[in-house]
Amino acid sequence: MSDSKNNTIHILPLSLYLSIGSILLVLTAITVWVGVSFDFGPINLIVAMLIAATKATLVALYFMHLKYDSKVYLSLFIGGILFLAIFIVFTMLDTMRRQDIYEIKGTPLNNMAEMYQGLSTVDSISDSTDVSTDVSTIFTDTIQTDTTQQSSDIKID
Amino acid sequence: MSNHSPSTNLQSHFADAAQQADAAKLGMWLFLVTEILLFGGLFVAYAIYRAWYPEMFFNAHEYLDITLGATNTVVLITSSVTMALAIRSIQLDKKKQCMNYLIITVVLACVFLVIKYFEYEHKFHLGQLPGKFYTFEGIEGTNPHIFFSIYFAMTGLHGFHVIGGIGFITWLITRVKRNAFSSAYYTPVEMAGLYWHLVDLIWIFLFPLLYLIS
Amino acid sequence: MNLPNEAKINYLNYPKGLKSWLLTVDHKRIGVMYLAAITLFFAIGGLLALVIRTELFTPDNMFLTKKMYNQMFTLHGAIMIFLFIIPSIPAALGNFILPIQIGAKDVAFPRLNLASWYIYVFGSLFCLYSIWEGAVDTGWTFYTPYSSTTDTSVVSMMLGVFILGFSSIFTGLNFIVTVHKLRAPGMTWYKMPLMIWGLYATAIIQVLATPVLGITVVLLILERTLGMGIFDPAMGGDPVLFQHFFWFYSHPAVYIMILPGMGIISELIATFSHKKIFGYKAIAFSSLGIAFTSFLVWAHHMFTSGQSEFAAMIFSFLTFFVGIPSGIKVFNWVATMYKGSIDLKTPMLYAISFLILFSVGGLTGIFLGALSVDIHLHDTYFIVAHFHYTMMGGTVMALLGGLHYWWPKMFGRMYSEFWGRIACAFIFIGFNMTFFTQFILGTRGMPRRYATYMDQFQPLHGFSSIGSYVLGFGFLIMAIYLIHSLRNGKIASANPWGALTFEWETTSPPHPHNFEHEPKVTHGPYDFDTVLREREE
Amino acid sequence: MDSTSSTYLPTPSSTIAPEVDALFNFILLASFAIFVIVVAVTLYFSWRYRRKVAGDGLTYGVDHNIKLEILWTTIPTILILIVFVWGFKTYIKMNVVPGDAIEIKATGQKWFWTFDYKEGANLVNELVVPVNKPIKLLLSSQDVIHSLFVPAFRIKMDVLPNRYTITWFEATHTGEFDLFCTEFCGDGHSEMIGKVKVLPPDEYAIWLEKSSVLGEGLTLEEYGAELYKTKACYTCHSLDGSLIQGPSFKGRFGSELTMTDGTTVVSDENYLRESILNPRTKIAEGFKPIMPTFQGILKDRQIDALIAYIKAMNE
Repeated sequence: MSDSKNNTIHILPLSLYLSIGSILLVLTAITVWVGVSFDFGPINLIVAMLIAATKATLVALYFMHLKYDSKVYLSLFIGGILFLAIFIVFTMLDTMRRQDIYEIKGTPLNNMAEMYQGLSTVDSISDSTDVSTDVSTIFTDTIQTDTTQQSSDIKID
Repeated sequence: MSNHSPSTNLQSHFADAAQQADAAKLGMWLFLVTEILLFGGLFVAYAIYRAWYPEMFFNAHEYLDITLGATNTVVLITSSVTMALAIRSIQLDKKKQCMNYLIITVVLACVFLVIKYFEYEHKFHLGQLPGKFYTFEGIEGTNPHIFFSIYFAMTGLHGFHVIGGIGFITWLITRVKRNAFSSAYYTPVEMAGLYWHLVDLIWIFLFPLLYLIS
Repeated sequence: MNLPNEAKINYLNYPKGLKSWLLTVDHKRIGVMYLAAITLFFAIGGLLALVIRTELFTPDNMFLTKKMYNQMFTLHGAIMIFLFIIPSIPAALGNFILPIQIGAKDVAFPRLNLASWYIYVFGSLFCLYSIWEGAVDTGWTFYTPYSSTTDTSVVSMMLGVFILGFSSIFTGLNFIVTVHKLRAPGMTWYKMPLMIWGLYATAIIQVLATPVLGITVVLLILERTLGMGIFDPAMGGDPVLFQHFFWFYSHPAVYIMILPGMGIISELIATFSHKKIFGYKAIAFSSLGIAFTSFLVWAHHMFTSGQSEFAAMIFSFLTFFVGIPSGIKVFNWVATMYKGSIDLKTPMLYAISFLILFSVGGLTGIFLGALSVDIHLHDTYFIVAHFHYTMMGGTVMALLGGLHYWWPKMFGRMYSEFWGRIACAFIFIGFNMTFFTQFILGTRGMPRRYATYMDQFQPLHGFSSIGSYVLGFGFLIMAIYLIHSLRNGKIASANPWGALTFEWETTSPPHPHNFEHEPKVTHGPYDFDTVLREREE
Repeated sequence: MDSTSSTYLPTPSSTIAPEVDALFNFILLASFAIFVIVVAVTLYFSWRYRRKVAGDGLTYGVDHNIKLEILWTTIPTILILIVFVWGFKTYIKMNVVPGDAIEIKATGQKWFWTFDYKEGANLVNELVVPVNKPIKLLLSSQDVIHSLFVPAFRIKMDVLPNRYTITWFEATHTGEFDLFCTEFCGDGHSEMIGKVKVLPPDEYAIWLEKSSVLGEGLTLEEYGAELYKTKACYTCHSLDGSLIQGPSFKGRFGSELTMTDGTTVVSDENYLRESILNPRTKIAEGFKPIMPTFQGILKDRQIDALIAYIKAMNE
């Protein structure tokens, strides 16, 4: 039951290839233009991804003949992307939700890597719950109020 | 390392040429799925670290040259078009035309690598290297070396696949010169086309993720 | 190529010479070469296990220093998993059986098949080099930051595992294309033997999961060489992220191990009960069901790793839905035996011990899926017992059953039934002695990977070590009588078990091109009733 | 289910333990029942339908039975949903600390645990807690991933470098309980064993008072001797000249020592202080740099006491 019957050779007109190529170039121009000039914040990422996805589907359907071949190849391609999506989403389930119950669980002890400890230029150390390794200062009031206050209003979802 | 059948068109254990071509295509698509998941690992690392250090990613990405990135995208898309045209011409049995398109594709791929070399050389000079070799101080935000580690991992792996593609297509050019292919049998060219389009597809996603962060 | 047509030639003796073996593209020869290699690595892994069990006889160090003990259990884990159990059924038995069972002359890409064999050999050489250079002591899970800071040769082991990954991908890729494209005319998807469904589902996981192992291993190599820092907390990275990367491959990998075993068990139970398999579609689709849901559950290995409670809840919920298809399969196999005419030959003994041991393995998985109980049991000997019951009680029992079942077909000789049953008894008893005690060790809180332990655990450890000797003795008997049967076992007929699948319609050992005549599909793989009724008329 | 101190589970001695044991026993019963059914039916069939004569005749062709298949799919599904919900409820209880818990900071380090109390007490491989009082452990690691596991309390939590994880327990009766490291962390993984001492409230108060003050009323040598034990120096340094992991204290003070890089040093107070605070700078001949730093763990008075104790070893 091998599905090789509908594999008559599909020769696409030259014009189709060139037009798809030009659309891709135009889309590239658009995505660069949007990326550089506008600043919508997070929406910008979604816009960029949408444009990249349309370019990808164009390449896949026409250049890789997914449109004309049997559906097995299309389902394989979609399956691959689906499993990648599962990998990303489920890992983000963990990394993004660590501070659900305790704020302190989500933030690293000292999130500046060792190689930057000495550099004074970087001032972003103060905002994190930085705890120097000296144990005696471990119970600065920031920690104490943070966790006790935290544990009183527990958000059980 | 894609698979290509020997010069004698039909291998003993296939019923007919169509079945063999179909089998080769299915095998190639499965290989492309493994490539998607191979790069997928890096996309996961990118997504997680961008979610953790968003402002550092923004500050660090400004040191990437968007014009070079955009030209690279244009170069790869045109090489994808010429690759598709090469397949079209072999389907029409125009061996000479197919050879020319393949050569253009290889040339464009080399241009891509050269541009990539300039970008890397600029970063080596500045000290924006992955991991512990990172000595650049200009970037605000936590752990900027992570951005460049992921940048070099993604573009390095992609560059490695471009080099693999160049090798594969040059091998094809030598075979087309010995007119091993005709409109009746052109499976290796088609496989190279699928592989090259995937390499282009991955760059289509890499470019906005690395160069256009806001 | 024309073949000398005297009846005696088969794939073993034609073409002759070492070169013809080393450069063969015949799937049967590649299968036999894989079989030899995995037997060697099983022996090495088994010896390492015996050394570990002997060391654990007494609470403190007997003859191994702590570092050597860590290297021993890491190598035992890595060799058994990457070099033995993952290639064992798909590459050794699968390579031999799959093309014949679907009536094809060979796999879709024979040269890719040979390439995957040489990649396997090259990868295992890398692993042996890494052992010689200073064996890895991080446990087969290679958790960072320990694996990125230890001084043992992690990089060369990682390269070995990276290369072995490709061998697994190419085997899986070959099988999927062969099953799609090279089935004999008339063999629809529901007329295929269930062994093929098992191998097909395994191939899907191999193709989809192994690349992520490749990227994980490459990132660990970069971590060690360039100090890349995405897994190193001192550089702002997160070691739990490595665990996500590692287990995204390694949980589907445990289904790469069990699914082909389930394929074999369906064959054995149906053939030795001489009865149509119960719920053919249920078993076939639960194989695919396991293949896809296995990608959703990996973080149940990380319930205590400080991951978010939300993720733990999601993964615990999904983990239970991976268990259901396995349960359905076991019930279907037991129902197949109803009103059959059961012949308790050695393969069937292994099938029944699979049913018993795999049920224990599967049901103890429920303990580990429940969140609160897993907090107590994680990383204790309960886990060691659980995965040995599923991997050894499941896959190895199925492998041994399959090996005995296809031994006459592969080598044209019958093994000695008497010794086969004795070895099976020793293995079954030794296995339970060794690993059931470890369940109790685990619930009482004995942690995993301990070179020295507290005195209260000594009696159970002692008993478990004695059990491992019995188990080792059972394998020794098997090795002897199987090798003995190669030379002077009885000559096997084409169909010693009266089975109906294609491989029993060709000679044993089969013709170099599998079939003299093109096989035609006249009945389903297990239609014992219709075939027997026709023979009666 | 009362707290069965059964052979296969350590006696439950925390508030959460009976709930975990209850679910454990429920799953044990349910899976044992399923297991017995499967094995009994298999063995019965193998005996009842054994092949009497070679190549027996027709076999009954039943190959599916929808009702049976639905039955053996729904029953396990219901069972596992019960187990999931029960497990998740207890899990949430395990992870949410009651407000009034005593907070103790636990740090895992290559191959020993340190516990720091707010009042300044600092113990190695020993956790002293009052009974019937919730104790919150704030966990972090100095190097690789460890995991704090107290079987009797059914609690386990990985100890991650550069990040806090939290677990809590409330001991229900006094006594001494084992404490293990359950995440592989190298050579000393199997030695990273500690004790949890549960004291009645009054004894705990006295102990806390006594141990928070740094060796009050003891001479330097006596306090050094106590620190030699509580800080687990004995695991690597012997007193009688025998070699364990590090050099023995016997006759160590004042002698000429050659370092790995060939330089020679007189082992005086500064050398001893330096090798306590950052041991990796000067490593004596023939020893590996595996001593962890005690920077931030030992107060100055404790370092002086240890040095005095090592000096005393010379006589």
